[in-house]
Amino acid sequence: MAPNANSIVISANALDLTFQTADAPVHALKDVSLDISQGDFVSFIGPSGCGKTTFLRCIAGLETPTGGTLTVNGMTADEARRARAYGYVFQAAGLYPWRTIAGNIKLPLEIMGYSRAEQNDRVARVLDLVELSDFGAKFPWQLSGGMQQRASIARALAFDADILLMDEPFGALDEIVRDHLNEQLLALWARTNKTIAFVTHSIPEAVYLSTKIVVMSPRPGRITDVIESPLPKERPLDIRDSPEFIEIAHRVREGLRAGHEDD
Amino acid sequence: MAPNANSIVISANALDLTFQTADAPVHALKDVSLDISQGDFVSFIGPSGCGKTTFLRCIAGLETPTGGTLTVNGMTADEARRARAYGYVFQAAGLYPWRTIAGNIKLPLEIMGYSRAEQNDRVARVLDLVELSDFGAKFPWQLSGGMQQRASIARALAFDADILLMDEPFGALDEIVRDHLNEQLLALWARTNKTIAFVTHSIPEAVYLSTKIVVMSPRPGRITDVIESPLPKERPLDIRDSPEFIEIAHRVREGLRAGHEDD
Amino acid sequence: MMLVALALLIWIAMWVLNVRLATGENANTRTIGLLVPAIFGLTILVVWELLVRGLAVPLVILPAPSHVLSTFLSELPTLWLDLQQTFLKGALSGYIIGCGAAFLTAILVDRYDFLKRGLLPVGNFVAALPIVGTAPILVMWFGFDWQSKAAVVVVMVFFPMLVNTVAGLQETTAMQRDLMRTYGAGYWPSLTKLRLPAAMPFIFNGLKISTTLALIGAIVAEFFGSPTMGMGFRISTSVGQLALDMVWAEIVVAALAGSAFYGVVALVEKSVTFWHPSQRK
Amino acid sequence: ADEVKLQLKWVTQAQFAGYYVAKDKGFYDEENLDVEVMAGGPDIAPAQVLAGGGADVMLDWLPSALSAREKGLPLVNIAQPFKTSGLMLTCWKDTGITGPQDFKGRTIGVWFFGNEYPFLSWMSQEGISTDGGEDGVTVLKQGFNVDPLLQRQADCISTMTYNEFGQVLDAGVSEDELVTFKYEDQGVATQEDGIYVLEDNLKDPAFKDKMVRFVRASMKGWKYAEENPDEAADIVLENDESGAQTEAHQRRMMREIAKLTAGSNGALDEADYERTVATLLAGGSDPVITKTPEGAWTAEITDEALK
Amino acid sequence: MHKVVPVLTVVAAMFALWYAAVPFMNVKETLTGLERAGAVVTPDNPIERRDASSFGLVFRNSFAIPATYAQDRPRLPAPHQVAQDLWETTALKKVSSKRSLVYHGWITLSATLLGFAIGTAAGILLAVGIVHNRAMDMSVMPWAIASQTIPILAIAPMIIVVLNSIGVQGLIPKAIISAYLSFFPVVVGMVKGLRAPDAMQLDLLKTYNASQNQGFWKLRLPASMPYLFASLKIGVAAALVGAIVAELPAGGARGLGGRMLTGSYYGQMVQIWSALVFAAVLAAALVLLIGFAQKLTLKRMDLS
Ligand SMILES: Nc1ncnc2c1ncn2[C@@H]1O[C@H](COP(=O)(O)OP(=O)(O)OP(=O)(O)O)[C@@H](O)[C@H]1O
Ligand SMILES: Nc1ncnc2c1ncn2[C@@H]1O[C@H](COP(=O)(O)OP(=O)(O)OP(=O)(O)O)[C@@H](O)[C@H]1O
Ligand SMILES: Cc1ncc(C[n+]2csc(CCO)c2C)c(N)n1
Ligand SMILES: [Mg+2]
Ligand SMILES: [Mg+2]
Repeated sequence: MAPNANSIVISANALDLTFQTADAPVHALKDVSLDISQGDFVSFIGPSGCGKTTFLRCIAGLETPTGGTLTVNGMTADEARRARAYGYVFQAAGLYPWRTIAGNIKLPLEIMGYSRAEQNDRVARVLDLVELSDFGAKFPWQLSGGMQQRASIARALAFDADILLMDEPFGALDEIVRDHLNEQLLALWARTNKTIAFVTHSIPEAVYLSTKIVVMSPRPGRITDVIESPLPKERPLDIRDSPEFIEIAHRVREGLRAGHEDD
Repeated sequence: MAPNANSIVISANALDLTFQTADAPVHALKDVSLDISQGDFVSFIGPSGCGKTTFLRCIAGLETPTGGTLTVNGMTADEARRARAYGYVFQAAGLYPWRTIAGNIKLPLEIMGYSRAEQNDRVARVLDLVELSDFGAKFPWQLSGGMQQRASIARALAFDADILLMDEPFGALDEIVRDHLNEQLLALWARTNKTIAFVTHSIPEAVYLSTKIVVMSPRPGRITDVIESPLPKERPLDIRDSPEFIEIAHRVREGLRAGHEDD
Repeated sequence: MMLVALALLIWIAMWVLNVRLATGENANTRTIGLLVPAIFGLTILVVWELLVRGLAVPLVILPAPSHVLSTFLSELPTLWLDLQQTFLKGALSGYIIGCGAAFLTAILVDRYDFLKRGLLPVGNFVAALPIVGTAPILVMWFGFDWQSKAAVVVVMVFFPMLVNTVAGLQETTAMQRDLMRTYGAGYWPSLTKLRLPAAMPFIFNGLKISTTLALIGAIVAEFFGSPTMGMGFRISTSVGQLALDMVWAEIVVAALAGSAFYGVVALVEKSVTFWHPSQRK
Repeated sequence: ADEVKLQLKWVTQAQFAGYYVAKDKGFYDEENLDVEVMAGGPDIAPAQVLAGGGADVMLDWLPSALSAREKGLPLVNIAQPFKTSGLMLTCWKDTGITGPQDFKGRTIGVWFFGNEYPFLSWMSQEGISTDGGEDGVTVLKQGFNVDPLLQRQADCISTMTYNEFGQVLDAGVSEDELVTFKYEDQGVATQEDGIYVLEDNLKDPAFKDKMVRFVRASMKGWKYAEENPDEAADIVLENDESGAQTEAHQRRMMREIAKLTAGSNGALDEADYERTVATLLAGGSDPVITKTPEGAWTAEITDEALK
Repeated sequence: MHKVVPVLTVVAAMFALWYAAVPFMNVKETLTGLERAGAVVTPDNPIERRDASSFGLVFRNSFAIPATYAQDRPRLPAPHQVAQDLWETTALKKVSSKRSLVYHGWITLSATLLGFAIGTAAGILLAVGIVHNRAMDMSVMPWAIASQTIPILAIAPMIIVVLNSIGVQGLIPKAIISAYLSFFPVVVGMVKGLRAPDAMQLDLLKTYNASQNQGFWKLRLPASMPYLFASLKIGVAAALVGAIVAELPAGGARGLGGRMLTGSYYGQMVQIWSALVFAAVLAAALVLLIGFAQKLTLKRMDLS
């Protein structure tokens, strides 16, 4: 499956998801339609509880929609999951405490049957990428929250998946580290031409990173706006002071505010 | 102790704190000197692990400095704690799961021996303040993360302490809700003339809220910059687009970056 | 009466000393951690000795610790023989079989939800069968030698171990499991790489509980029939012979062996579950 | 009335009928005694209860009492209502055992808890080791019942004529399938179920007087029980708190017990006593007692009681 | 349904296994009995049969299978034999009769309840002491563990004798032994529970300058409730075992322990089994009851 530009990788059509709970059912996603092309960097933004995580989990085949259709790489989401089509970075680092950092990154490689040598190779490479080379032998609790989060990103990058699903990966980090990792992520994306779906609460982050910003709104969770970014692929940090940037950020903020008004 | 403007409420002088741990000791605070006056709104900002929480805990008398002097309301921090001089909002909501929201807010009032009627009165008032009036009878797990955080703020406001110590109270909230709570906090502060020490990771938040921004830097934790804000006390949300605001934010960012360079 | 008063005095003095040690500055060191319980134990022994002497308690009711000690030392070969019979043959083999079987069953039970919902309630019921009733039955089935003791131990440790292991295997968080699913990991990889490691603290909880159960079970089962050796045999016959010093010497052996067994398992636990917050400190 | 607490050696059964009858028939009342009969059990050592002050009088077998005396608990036999021993070994005939010489290499069930002394001294008399192996017997600590024999886990087990032997027969075994060795016949019988008190107490005339009345009334109870076995068994049944005893079993037990008490008026037969002491002393490498006991029995009480 | 079907299936499977095992367990005695009655069995020699495997015997003497289910002294009674005995000793006997299991169950239960109450109270007090006093924590805990390695059956008679000698008899000694077994799980659970509040919850109270008392009632105690109830469930089962153990030394005394003892004394296997089943039912009922109390308490606590 050679990635050719503009081929559609993820396609959601009138997706619906209702959680059955003890009391009232929760309508988490309603009529969500969205196409994501090869090489896209799509950010999802919206108030707490609007269904961002739920949508990402649907794509990952971790949640089964109750209506609509969803294809990933032309397969159902579940088939794509079994075909190991994506790497997933959770909202919290979720490292296994009984494994070292290197061991945690090795985990998917072991499961996917990489050779021992290849495993070590890749671990070294991604550790370097997230600047944790000195910490491979440490255990998760010996690292600060930010370092743990970086390790979990490394874990998702260690194997070759064309799709990267990231759920607020930088939520727990301070602004400087966050800026730094944003830059790194952009560089990686440019280099590998991966397709990235990225959930965030931060408007500047969404605008800075994405080719496409999806604004969502709760109760029931739905897409209220999809903003295509005119920003160039090459993005220095100070692009954030440019009028285009501020303009897009403004539009996102307005979209968000509209969603909040509903309450 | 009638609060008169500009009287110094919290005064730290060459504060030092070293944690003794199993392996190497951690030098969490080094030579920290800072005066906070009555009615100040002081923000602490700095990379993860630079000692913000530790400093706040020293003020609260929850941690004992290993060097230097610290007075709160003219007493030692511990005496101030016993005199119930402050309300403290922790980094996580930390509500007691076996108490309702109202019950949680009542907790300090019970301990401090307020009358039953007074308790109910105050609970109603602060619930209203954080817009949770309808949720008093609910249990913590029935509320979203943001609502829980507001409840914990209400708990700290329920009794009359002149000082409010807040450790990243809005960390888990999305931007819109956060903006809203920022406005509310400012209004409360203006109305009550409390002294507030506030930890945050967000530069705009720090600039928007504070009369004084303290930039810290790690290993060992120390103050690298103290920025007095020239912004007026009255602050609409769009003050954030003003040049003064952007100027201060820039200075804070530079200070932060300098701290990071050390690593 | 003098001795009784002295006992009281020593009790108070030792307690004050312990409070000093426990709240003093070196309270967290290993030495103090061992010293304090040791002093406490020693105090109990001294007070016991003084009370027995002071109140002239008949030997056949309660022997003095010094008396027990001298019997302990002079009867070491017998005690060692009994320990081998009861602990090494009966308790240990039953412990290994019982915990092993429970572990394997737990993995089955964990795999098939139907079994879990069916077996656990029934298991709880069976676990409530008092040993006093099961021991005579098992002695009848498995004979007088250590095999029946091992059987009693198996029955005693099986369900605590099963329940703990099953609980442990479910201890993973939703996110940890989801991570495995994102890798398309099948049953075995997620068992060996996620659920078993995560279950270890619980498994060791079961193993620790089972240590004391195993020893008690083996000893008690000997009351219901045994060859002419074993700790339970010695205890019950010595009571009949009014050799209370021997009874207490065996009890000391039981307490030592039981605590050592517990301690060894706790040590292994420490090295296996070093990552768990309760072990980190 | 004067209080007397009697500690039995075993659970309530016709083995102790005399005491229950004496209480039920008012013989103790007649002597102005208020007797509490306390049932025993597998792990209660009556001597311990006595030493602890929980009882005034107890029942025991002579070897066990002598051994306790040597351990420093001065027990004194004041009466011996059982003349004959009811202890025996019961073996399967088809094992080929015909006499003690065939015990070598066999597995034999023995009661411990103070009941093992007669067996041990018998074996040492026969020169048979009790540590197992080819030339010795393998001893099992026999539990509570006769199953080890029925299920052939043992070739022989200990039985009492009045109880376990009956249970073996009840299980459908006929007497000609069995070989039995009564200790009485083997010349190693010991005095069972004697009445014992603490030596110190006997120095108190009031206590002595109480004991005289107790023994007198108890013997009256025994003789009544011998003559009215069925009534005695029913009285025992009424006193059984476990509700596990059956009428048939207790009536048969009472008849067998009557044979053992028959020869006794309550006084200890000195010759019997000396013979027992001799066997116990001759216990080979591991004698039950090491020196001839002094003052382990007294005739004072029975002399007075039987006047 | 969701819950009942699997349980019933497992129970059914257990009974099937049980029934299937009966012939093998009982075949030897059954054959001996039949031989005495004149039947021809192979092999015809009890000693050979002793050394033969049960499987072979059952297959070679299949005619004897029905008889294995109707033994008077079975090695393994058939379920219906136990059920019948249970029925006779519960439903068909007056509850005040000494032959009624309900009567004996009540005797044991009363000691259990008293012992459980004592054990729980002692356990909670000890736990409170351990949590609030470092010296107690360090001194007592290792010995509490060691105390549980002492075989209770060995010291039960001594406790009874010692208490007897100071004039305490009847319910109390049993209750004390029962308490000895039940206090340990309560201590362990309660210490864990009272320490469950995390540093932040404790710090919160510190910021209010709450007293130790307030900290106990408003934080530690409520936080410990789930732990307490979990260990109460273990403790009550242990208390029942303790009460039964305590009935043994007293011999053929009343109570379920007495039933089991006299049952084995007279080879009445069926009687042991029905007492066992009755005890397990009692334990299950007690655990259920505590679960019920737990629900109530947690509900009540919510209203605080
Ligand atoms: N397993 C579940 N069962 C029931 N309701 C659920 C479940 N998971 C999510 N929900 C509900 O679905 C809605 C969407 O949740 P989701 O986690 O997707 O929100 P989100 O946009 O990721 O929010 P946040 O920004 O807080 O992470 C919420 O109302 C949530 O309460
Ligand atoms: N109890 C403790 N024992 C040992 N070290 C500690 C302890 N508490 C904090 N530290 C260390 O002290 C330093 C300062 O920690 P502190 O929690 O004050 O950081 P912070 O600025 O609040 O960070 P964050 O933004 O992540 O909350 C860190 O290096 C931390 O590891
Ligand atoms: C452990 C144990 N000890 C003794 C007996 C047998 N027994 C019952 S009564 C009695 C005579 C005592 O006066 C004897 C020896 C037993 N069945 N179990
Ligand atoms: Mg989410
Ligand atoms: Mg902090």
